[in-house]
Amino acid sequence: MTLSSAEQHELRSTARALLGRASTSKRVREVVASEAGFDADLWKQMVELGWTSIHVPERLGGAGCGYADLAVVLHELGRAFTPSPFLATAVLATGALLAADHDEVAVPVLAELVAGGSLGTVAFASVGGSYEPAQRSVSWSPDGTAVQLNGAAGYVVDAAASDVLVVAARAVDGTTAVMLVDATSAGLRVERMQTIDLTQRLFNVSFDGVRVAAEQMLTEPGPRAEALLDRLLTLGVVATASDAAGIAEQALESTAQYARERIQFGRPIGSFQAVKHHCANMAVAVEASRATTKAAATDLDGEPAGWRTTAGITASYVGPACSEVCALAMRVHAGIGFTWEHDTHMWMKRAKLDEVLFGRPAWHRRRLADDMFPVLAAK
Amino acid sequence: MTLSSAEQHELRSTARALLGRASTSKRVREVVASEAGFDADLWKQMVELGWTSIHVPERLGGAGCGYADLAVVLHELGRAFTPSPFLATAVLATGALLAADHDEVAVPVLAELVAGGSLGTVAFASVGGSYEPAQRSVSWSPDGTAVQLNGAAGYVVDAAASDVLVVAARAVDGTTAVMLVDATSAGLRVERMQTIDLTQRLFNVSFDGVRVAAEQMLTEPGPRAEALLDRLLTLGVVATASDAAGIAEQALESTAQYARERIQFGRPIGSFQAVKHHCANMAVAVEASRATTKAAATDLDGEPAGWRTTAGITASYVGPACSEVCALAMRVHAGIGFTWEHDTHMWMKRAKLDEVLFGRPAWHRRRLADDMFPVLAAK
Amino acid sequence: MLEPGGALAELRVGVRHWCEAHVPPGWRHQQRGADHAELVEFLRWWGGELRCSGLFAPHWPREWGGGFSVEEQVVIAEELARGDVPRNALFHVAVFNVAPTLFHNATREQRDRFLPGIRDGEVWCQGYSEPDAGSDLASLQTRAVRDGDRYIVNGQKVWTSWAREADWCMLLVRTDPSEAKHQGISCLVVDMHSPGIAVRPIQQAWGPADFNEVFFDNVVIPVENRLGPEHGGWGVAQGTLAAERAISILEMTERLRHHGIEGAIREAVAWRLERGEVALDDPAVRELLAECWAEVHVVRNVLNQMIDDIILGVDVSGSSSVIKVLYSELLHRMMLRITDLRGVAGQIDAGVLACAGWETGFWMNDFIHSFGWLIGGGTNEIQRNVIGERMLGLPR
Amino acid sequence: MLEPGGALAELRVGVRHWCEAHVPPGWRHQQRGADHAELVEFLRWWGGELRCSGLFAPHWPREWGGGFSVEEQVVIAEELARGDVPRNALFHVAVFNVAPTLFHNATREQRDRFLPGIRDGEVWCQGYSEPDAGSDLASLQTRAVRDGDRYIVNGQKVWTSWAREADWCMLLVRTDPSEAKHQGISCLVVDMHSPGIAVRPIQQAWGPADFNEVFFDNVVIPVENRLGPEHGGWGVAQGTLAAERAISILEMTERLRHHGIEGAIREAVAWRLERGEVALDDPAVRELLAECWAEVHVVRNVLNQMIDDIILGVDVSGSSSVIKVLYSELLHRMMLRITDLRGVAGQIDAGVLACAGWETGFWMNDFIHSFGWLIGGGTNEIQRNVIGERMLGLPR
Repeated sequence: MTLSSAEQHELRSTARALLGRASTSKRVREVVASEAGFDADLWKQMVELGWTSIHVPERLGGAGCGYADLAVVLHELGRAFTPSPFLATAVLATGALLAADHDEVAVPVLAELVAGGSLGTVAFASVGGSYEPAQRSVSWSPDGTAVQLNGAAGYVVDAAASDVLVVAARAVDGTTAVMLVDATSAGLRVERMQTIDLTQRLFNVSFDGVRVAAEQMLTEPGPRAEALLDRLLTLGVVATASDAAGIAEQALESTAQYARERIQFGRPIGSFQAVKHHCANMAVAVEASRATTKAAATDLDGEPAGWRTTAGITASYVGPACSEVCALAMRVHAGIGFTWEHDTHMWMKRAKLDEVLFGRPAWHRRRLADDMFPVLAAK
Repeated sequence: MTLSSAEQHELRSTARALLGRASTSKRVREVVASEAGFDADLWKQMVELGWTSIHVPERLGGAGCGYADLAVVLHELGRAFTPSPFLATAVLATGALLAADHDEVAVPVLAELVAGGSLGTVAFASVGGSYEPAQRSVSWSPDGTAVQLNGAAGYVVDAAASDVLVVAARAVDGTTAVMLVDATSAGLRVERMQTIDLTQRLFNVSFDGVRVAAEQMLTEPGPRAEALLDRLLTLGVVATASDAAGIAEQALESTAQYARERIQFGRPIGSFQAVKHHCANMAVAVEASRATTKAAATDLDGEPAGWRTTAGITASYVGPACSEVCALAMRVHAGIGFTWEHDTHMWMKRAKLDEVLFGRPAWHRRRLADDMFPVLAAK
Repeated sequence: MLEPGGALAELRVGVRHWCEAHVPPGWRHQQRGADHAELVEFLRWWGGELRCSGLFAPHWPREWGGGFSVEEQVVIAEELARGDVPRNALFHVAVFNVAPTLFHNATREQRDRFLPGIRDGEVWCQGYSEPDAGSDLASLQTRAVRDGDRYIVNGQKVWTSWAREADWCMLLVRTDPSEAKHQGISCLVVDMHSPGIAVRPIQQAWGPADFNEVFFDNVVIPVENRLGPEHGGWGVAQGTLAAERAISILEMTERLRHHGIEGAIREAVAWRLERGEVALDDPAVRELLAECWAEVHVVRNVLNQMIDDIILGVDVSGSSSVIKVLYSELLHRMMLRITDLRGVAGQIDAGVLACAGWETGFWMNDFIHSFGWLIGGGTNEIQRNVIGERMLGLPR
Repeated sequence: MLEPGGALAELRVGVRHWCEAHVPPGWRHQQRGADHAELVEFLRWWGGELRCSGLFAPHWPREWGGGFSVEEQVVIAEELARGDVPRNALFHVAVFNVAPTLFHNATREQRDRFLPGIRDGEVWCQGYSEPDAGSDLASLQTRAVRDGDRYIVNGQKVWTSWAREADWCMLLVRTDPSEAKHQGISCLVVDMHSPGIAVRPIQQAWGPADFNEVFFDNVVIPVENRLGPEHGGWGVAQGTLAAERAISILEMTERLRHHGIEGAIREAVAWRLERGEVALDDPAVRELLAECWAEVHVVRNVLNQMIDDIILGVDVSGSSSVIKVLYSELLHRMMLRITDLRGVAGQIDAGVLACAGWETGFWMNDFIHSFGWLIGGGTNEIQRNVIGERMLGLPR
């Protein structure tokens, strides 16, 4: 049961109030300079508020709501550009375990993640950042009753903080497997990839003969594993889009406020049509991004058949639109927005990472074309 | 010897004055509805003023100036959106004959064209509008001492009015030939392709066993013929770009004037920043288009080595930029610009045809990439 | 005759079957290049077909033959677009602009007088813009002088669609020139057959001549033809409601999807690029078309949001400007990009098709036509002012 | 030491050889990630190299060690860009902004006092913008009160490049608050070592901290340090001339060509798209990069036109805003598009390289840096006003 719109409204208000206190610009700047890279106290509160289990079925200890509700939280985290393990743990790792066929491996770990006892992430991009199956750069091969992992995955969100990793790997014959790997496994190494965006941390995770018990597989290797990864990619796209829409909404509000207050030539700059139209263009993009991420998150609670299309539409539009909102914010803020002290660049950098973390918009458009054109051309 | 800038200025003034009288909006609308599609009296005056021979060497009866000077005329013809055989006869056909290796065929015809005794054109696009050698859709084959032409060429400018056609054809083995063909030849048929732009006429020219004497070849078949066609394509690109720059310049001036005079909300609309910035963006595009077409026309008077690059740079930028100028003119003129009576749509339609007549900007970019990237990547 | 109140899925099937049975196959082909008289005849016939179906004015109240809920209207709009119906262009003003004004601002007598005619196929036009009152509509100068129980009207209107065919005109006039400009305006219903009215067609940049100038020379209008209070016409004229506007744009967006971008994708199998490549196989073309296809869905998402809000009773008037800018700029950009993709082949005159939307497959013409949407109904520049001032609270 | 007046071709070869001999190989690599102190040290050293070459200030008059014609300056700019020299950033204000002002608006004594220092490596900064006077520069409030043969200055400046390193500051102050805002301004030269000056660095969005706030607390400036007439500083501040600005943008445009777009083309041989394709082999990527490459030539064509006009003595002041908008928007769009092409790999921090231009190959950072050009030197919005009003005669 997804939340009613009144309940969603309450969730949003709670989140905005908490993050308004605990994720101020000053605090974010402190946190990103810390070793952990996120605020453990805030994370604890998020867990206690039940944010990590919104979309987890009641039988598994969750609230039994949907991704449409989870997206409310993601949107608010974007607004406050909060550094947190939410994307890696609550969306990706939890999403992988929820989609797993093998409950015996998934459920205990899920319980830990939901309860805040451990953190997780998913390693499914190639070292070059591609999500195409053929590019996967972690290999798996049988090793007695276990499997062995070799190679590396790139751009893994919050890998250093994670206790468990869901890893996608490819056999010599091309068969894909998805398995749960303990972060402390021998041969597993995690290396920071320093991003321009300071609020999200990415890592290269390498596997040097890492042994994983065969029962750690989340599903049968092959098409079901690929389907699971496809689902995860869509989750990643929709989550980063929600985050970006939150950033853009906040950028719009701050920019409109600045335009109402900043005086030049004896008038508020927002009375100049050039500035007014920049703000109006931001508002159009924000409305469209909000509506699209909401629709996408709602799709995630529906039939899986349309998920790839959902990912394609969302990724094609939302990322570029929200980045453009941030660019207009920068233009309107002019000098002050070009300083490190102001948050404009923080918005911009996070929005740009959101835009490409789960694949370039251009690539998603090509995927969309591959999926849809044969169908549409035949109509 | 190209003209001095004072001489160019005089040529420009003369042209603007003549076309200001003889190529008014009203007159253009009459002429395009006539059977001929151009104003024979005006054409006669253009010939008498020597415009058709500006770039023809003195030994061939011309003024011995350059394409940089010819471009001044093309720019003015664009400003006045004059329907005239200038592009087909003075640029394309004359350009082909000037580039011919075989003077004995070229010179007498050239004299006729320059003197206004006959009109000419070049048929070198495929029926689909491609200028790629492999797509050429006119074939030639030996037929005794003559050659025989079969197939068709598309998008031939002013073919119906032309007395002679320069035709590009491809042999079975791929060898290209370029030859002069009499428009009255048996088996040659000319069919109008109605364009949206009313001021320029295009035709499909088909060849059904048309016999052409072997000495009508303008150059040896093969690489020299291809080089000649490459040159013609560049001529076409630069000529249409000059025309478009003229249209855009005129659109800018008319739009700025309208913005100064049209009152809404008690003020000239040009005082509103949205309109002012539309006009400023037009001005930037016009300056850049003017500078680029001038540079391109000057290149045509220099070494042939750089012509393909000149075509690529010019086609990539000028057409889209000038079309965008016309689109902004339409926005600023709003309602009145959306009527058939106003000239805005005439500018727009001619600029759009200019943009693609000698190849899409996107195709020129690909050619540019093919030519330049191997060189640049190796630097 | 389709009726409201059943299951949505049945309504969908019903509309789909109706379209299959009634949309003349090949109408796009037949109407291409039609002249004005042929166009009008076709649209009159098509309006009649719609009137017999219950789909002519689904958003009207039940008592007037409508009564379809917003959800049902969405289904109808989707299926009409999918079924490739001709646009109900000749009656659009009457059904979507005049009738809502009558429902909200007319007396019971006025409704009883005018609505049956609309239902029976009378054509209406709208006399709003003037040569010197375009973006600044409130500065209109057409004058109505009160003379007992009648007004005497003098002045000129412009961009009046279908004025030559119209039986009636909903006219904005200045009744009190001494008042501030929004205050002295009244809204009158004019019998277009009255003496003193002259109509001159204006041909549009993209071809058709359904626009007109309308001249009023001492035209007499009875006072009972005034909608709303005297000098209170400005509020009356804002009559078209957000719901009708949203459904209207929704139908256009669905048309853009089925016959615009998906049409392009179908056609691009046959388009060749310069090197002989099939256009639809080219990576750059694929990116472009997929992006356009995605963006149509984005517009649709915004519409869905608006419709959800309408159903919940949330005020969506702010979103009207947003959707207008979003839809029109997408339409425009899409038409431009596909025109450009077609190269010189796209510059050949394929014959104007005036009774479709902006998805005639004659991209260059659709591109020029699309300026109408950037400009009409308040230029996008004005819409951006509205968004800045009303939604974002920026100072004037 | 390169000298003016010879054959252009020889000058070209001379500059080329000089670059080959003096540009430290690998400087881009070594300076990447350098801190502020390292950056300043490197720029001081590099300025010294340029000073020994005759290429430090080629546009100055012959008597001051310049004397290169405009044509020669073009050749020098082209070859410096081609030779991949570090930007002479630390001395740019002194050489390109202050010195021209001194040549045109200073007395002989002032020139003799200040120019030798510039020639010998003194650093200057420019105190123009204030927190409340950005786009509206003429509303500046920093106050200078005349006290006999000195001014007492109080106020605050912002966005002052290199203020911490500067020996001198060319400062705009308000000397007559009763006058209309453009009228009461004077231009003073301030010794940055004077008591009462405090400097606080501002870190820029893209990393470096060469901007500063400068606070003036009863700073004493002798009247002889005033450039131009009292209250006549507004005209003095417009000192940078079209020719210097054109040459300056020309050098940046050539850098953008050699190291920006052509750098991208060289690198794209090694970039892979998601499916493993070599980026440079992909049609969509090829179109994009070729378009950017063509547009750099377009900017260069406009510059050539400006330079031809300058040589002919035509007034090109109108073109300054055009070239600023054209260059900055192209730069910005190019950086954005190549950043986007790089995908998530482009989001990895490659280390700021502050002594190059906008062509460091760290596209995301160059993209953020490029906003500086959209905003600085008069935002593009202000430039568009200037174009509209001064070139096109549109009303204010």
